[in-house]
Amino acid sequence: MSFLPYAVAVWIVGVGLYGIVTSRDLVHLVICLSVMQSASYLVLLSIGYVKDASAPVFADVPLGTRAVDPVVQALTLTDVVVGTTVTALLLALSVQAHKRYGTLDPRRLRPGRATRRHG
Amino acid sequence: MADLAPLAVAIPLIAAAALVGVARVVPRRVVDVMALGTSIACVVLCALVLDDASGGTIVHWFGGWEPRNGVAVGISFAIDQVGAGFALFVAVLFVAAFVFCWRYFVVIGPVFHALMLVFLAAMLGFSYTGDLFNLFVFFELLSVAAYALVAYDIEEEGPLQGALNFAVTNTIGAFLILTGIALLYGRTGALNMAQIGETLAGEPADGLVVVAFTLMAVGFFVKAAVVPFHFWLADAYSVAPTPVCLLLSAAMSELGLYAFARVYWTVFSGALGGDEALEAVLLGAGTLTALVGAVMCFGQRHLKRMLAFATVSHVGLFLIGIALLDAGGFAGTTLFVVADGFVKAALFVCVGTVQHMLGGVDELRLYGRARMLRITGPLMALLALALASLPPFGPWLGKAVIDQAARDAGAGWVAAVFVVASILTGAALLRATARVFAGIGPHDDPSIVDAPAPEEVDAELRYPHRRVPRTMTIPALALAAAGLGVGLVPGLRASFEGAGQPFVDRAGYAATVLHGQAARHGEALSLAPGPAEVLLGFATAACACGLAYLALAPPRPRLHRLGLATGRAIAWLRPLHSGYVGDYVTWLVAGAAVLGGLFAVTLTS
Amino acid sequence: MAGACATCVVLARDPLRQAMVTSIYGLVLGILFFLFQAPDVALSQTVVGAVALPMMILLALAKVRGGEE
Amino acid sequence: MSDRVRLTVFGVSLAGLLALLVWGLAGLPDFGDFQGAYGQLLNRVAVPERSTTDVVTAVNFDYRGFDTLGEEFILFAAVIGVASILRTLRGERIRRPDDDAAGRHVPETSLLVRVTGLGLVAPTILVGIYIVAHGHQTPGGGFQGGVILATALLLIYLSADYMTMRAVGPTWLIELAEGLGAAGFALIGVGGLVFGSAFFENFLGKGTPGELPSAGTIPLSNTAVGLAVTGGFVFMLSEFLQQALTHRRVHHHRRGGARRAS
Repeated sequence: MSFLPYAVAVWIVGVGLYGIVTSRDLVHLVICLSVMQSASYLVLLSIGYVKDASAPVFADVPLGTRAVDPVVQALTLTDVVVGTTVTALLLALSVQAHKRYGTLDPRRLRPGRATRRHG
Repeated sequence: MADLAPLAVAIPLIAAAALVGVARVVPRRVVDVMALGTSIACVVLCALVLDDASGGTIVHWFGGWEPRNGVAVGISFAIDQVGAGFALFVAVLFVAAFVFCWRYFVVIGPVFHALMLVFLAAMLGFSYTGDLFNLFVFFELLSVAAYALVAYDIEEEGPLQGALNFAVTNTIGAFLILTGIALLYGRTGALNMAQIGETLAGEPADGLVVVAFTLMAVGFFVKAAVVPFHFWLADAYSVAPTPVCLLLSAAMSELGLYAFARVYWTVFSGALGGDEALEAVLLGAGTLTALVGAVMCFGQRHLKRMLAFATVSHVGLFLIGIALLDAGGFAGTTLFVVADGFVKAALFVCVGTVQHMLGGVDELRLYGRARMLRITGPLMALLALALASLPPFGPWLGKAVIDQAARDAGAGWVAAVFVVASILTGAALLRATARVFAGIGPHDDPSIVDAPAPEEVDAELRYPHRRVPRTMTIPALALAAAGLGVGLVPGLRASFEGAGQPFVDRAGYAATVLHGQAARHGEALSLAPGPAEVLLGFATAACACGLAYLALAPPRPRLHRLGLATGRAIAWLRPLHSGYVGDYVTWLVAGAAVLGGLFAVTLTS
Repeated sequence: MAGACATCVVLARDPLRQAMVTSIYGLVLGILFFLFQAPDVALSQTVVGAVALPMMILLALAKVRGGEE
Repeated sequence: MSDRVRLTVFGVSLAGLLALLVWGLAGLPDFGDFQGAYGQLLNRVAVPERSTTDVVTAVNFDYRGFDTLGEEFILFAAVIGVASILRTLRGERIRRPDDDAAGRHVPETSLLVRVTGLGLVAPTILVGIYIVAHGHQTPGGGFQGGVILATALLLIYLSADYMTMRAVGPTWLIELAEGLGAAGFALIGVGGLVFGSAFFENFLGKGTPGELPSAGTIPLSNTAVGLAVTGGFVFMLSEFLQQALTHRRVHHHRRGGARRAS
């Protein structure tokens, strides 16, 4: 049980990278990138997990009970925001690239060779 | 006094937010003035912080959270001389960039200035921070601002595609860095660089430390564009608007290496130690980058792409300087980075002026049309010579110091790499300058293999200008003077050498950050370049002129075959820069695996 | 479970279907984070990953699909 | 290089990279028992010191507030990046979104959708505000609440149509909210410097844990971040919506007369 979350994270990294390299469609490529980002959330959170401990919110639970590590969650929160905003920026780029190149296949996006879509 | 540093980061951020808030109501000139004013304020702040840091590393704990019995609670800024110096260097570049884009853009919204200010703040924070995760946050902020700035000119095809490649590769790099940080946090339970360094210094380097080091090294190398990861740089830097190019090539790539050096010395030097095997691997990567960059640079006709590959080649040289893993080498590298950064920035300004006046950046197409630019031409020639390490100037001094440090560390052959890289890059630029400004040399050139630069039909550049606007020549001259002058001012070299020592000393850094006592440093080692270096400098510059002359000389049969030979030599390299992001990612993963393997073998044996 | 879901996201070639699968994947991740005793992160992942992101993907696709009339 | 070569190179190097990752991850203490001093210290110390019950928000906004400032400006930079990338191109004109464009027969949004949509708008806004305000007590906070508020505005689009959404959230208001929120958060940081001794010092009174007005500047930062995030996400979503609906590519010279069907 102890290595499963890390194994899953490593698998997701592999799948994400495979998706990026073989992707035919820019939007698909961006989504695979965000999938790979999510692997980093998994790694971060599984590092901070403490067995049978409560969440680090002490509204109802008395102070000092065993709690999961809060710093890791703060890092993951920041990482979620960063991952999402970069994905949004890349989506905007791909929409504009589609308008300019007429195609979303990264293979045919070559500098100086814009295929203007005719009619 | 230590409170100025966070202010230097916060002010541009607030200014950027304010700019966007009042975007609708404010005329363009006010936006320009505000942006320029903020960047000048930052220069002043950084200068104050620098002379405060020269006393010793300043530590500023955010939120007043002092470390409790050795455990760092809050985030800290740990500013030593090198960090503060770098921040000042970046701030000065920004002022030049803002002056340049005063007239460069005709129609422009406040968005550009806001992005530039965020970019400035990210770079300052990046060079100050002493906390690992904070380094990652600024790394990401730096990258997001850079993606948007590179893709600013959406009318053309290039910027969109360049920004996409840039964004995808750098996001993967950032992912690797974050995984490295997660590993370190898992092992040491700390995020502050000094504290991790302390806990790691004890036990020997096991699997986790090596892998964390590899991941972070690969992430920073992607940003700095070391060879297997450098493909995105040419696409991105050749299409970005000139004021952005100026910042990207003079500061952003160097920041990647600066971060690598800081992370290595503060976190890993305890555990990994400066053993020869690690040095060999880094030296190899640096040499490979320098040579590939230089060769590709010679085969370009698109001026900005040529400068982009010159940047790659010089990143290789910086990496060699750092790879010597000692204070002397590092002091030489900082001097070389600052001098070379100014020279490259000035070169980009010249190319920007040419683009602004003539609407194109293709060397063969611009043949002889730039004769009327009386100032930019000779200036560009002088800068190209300085790049080819003409003695009295800054870049030469930096190289000389690194050569000397390399000789002490027993890696004498490093000087040869420097010579070859400077010759090739210098010759390429001299050839381009001669052809564009003076119109000498044949119309076609066998050794140029790259595709012609797309003819830029651009809204801002359509109507011709009679004379070069002053706001373009001033930054060019100022940056050139700064770059060339760095070598001449004697006092400056001593201060750079003084800076090398504390940066490299991990124990002293940790003591200052965690426990607050000032660390004492040995005497600043003096690396005055001897007469041999001066000779070497002149020889390199002469060879560069020779090679440029060869490229421009009227095609005699023997010469022509030589040209064709070089053309073919470069030809096998060119298809690798295909522009398809799938290739780049494959190379990135391949490079990461190879580097990982090498580190694993060398560090644990 | 999360691993399997990630694989389907990558394998879904047609972007429209992929947007749907991403939304499910975001939800699965959100629930997984609850198991990890991380309510804050779970809430933000669910809200962002399952709602905002697919929304943007769909809009981007609408623009791209709409363009090819 | 050709596909075949690229795939094999990629396969081999991916295997190498993943092996490297596994080897690194193996070095970690195994899954359950994490004894990071930093985290445990915070768990014990945060509640009495910052009188907040949600330690994660305390870490996020106070102990490591500078990270959140960076994160906030990452969102800010991305939003204006999207705005600068998606601004109208030369060859395009913005026209009223004609949902029933020639090709697309959009059925009139049925009454049921319209009623439920409008019905849901009010509670979503309430939930959003609740989460932002109670960031330091219960899980959640500025960011999550902000996104929920952003989706509230989208509900308006679903139930009514694009133009009313535009009326409810005009661009300049959104931009102002975005700029204000981000600048506000940075100003709180600077305020910390002015009053307290260091940047992001928590200078307000702390109050008792559990009540609303407690934990000093954290609620303030929460609201600033909530404002910025709402502005940011609404702006981004409306940019994408604008792209999808109103931007029509007007092919003038290239298409030779056959103007796009309006």
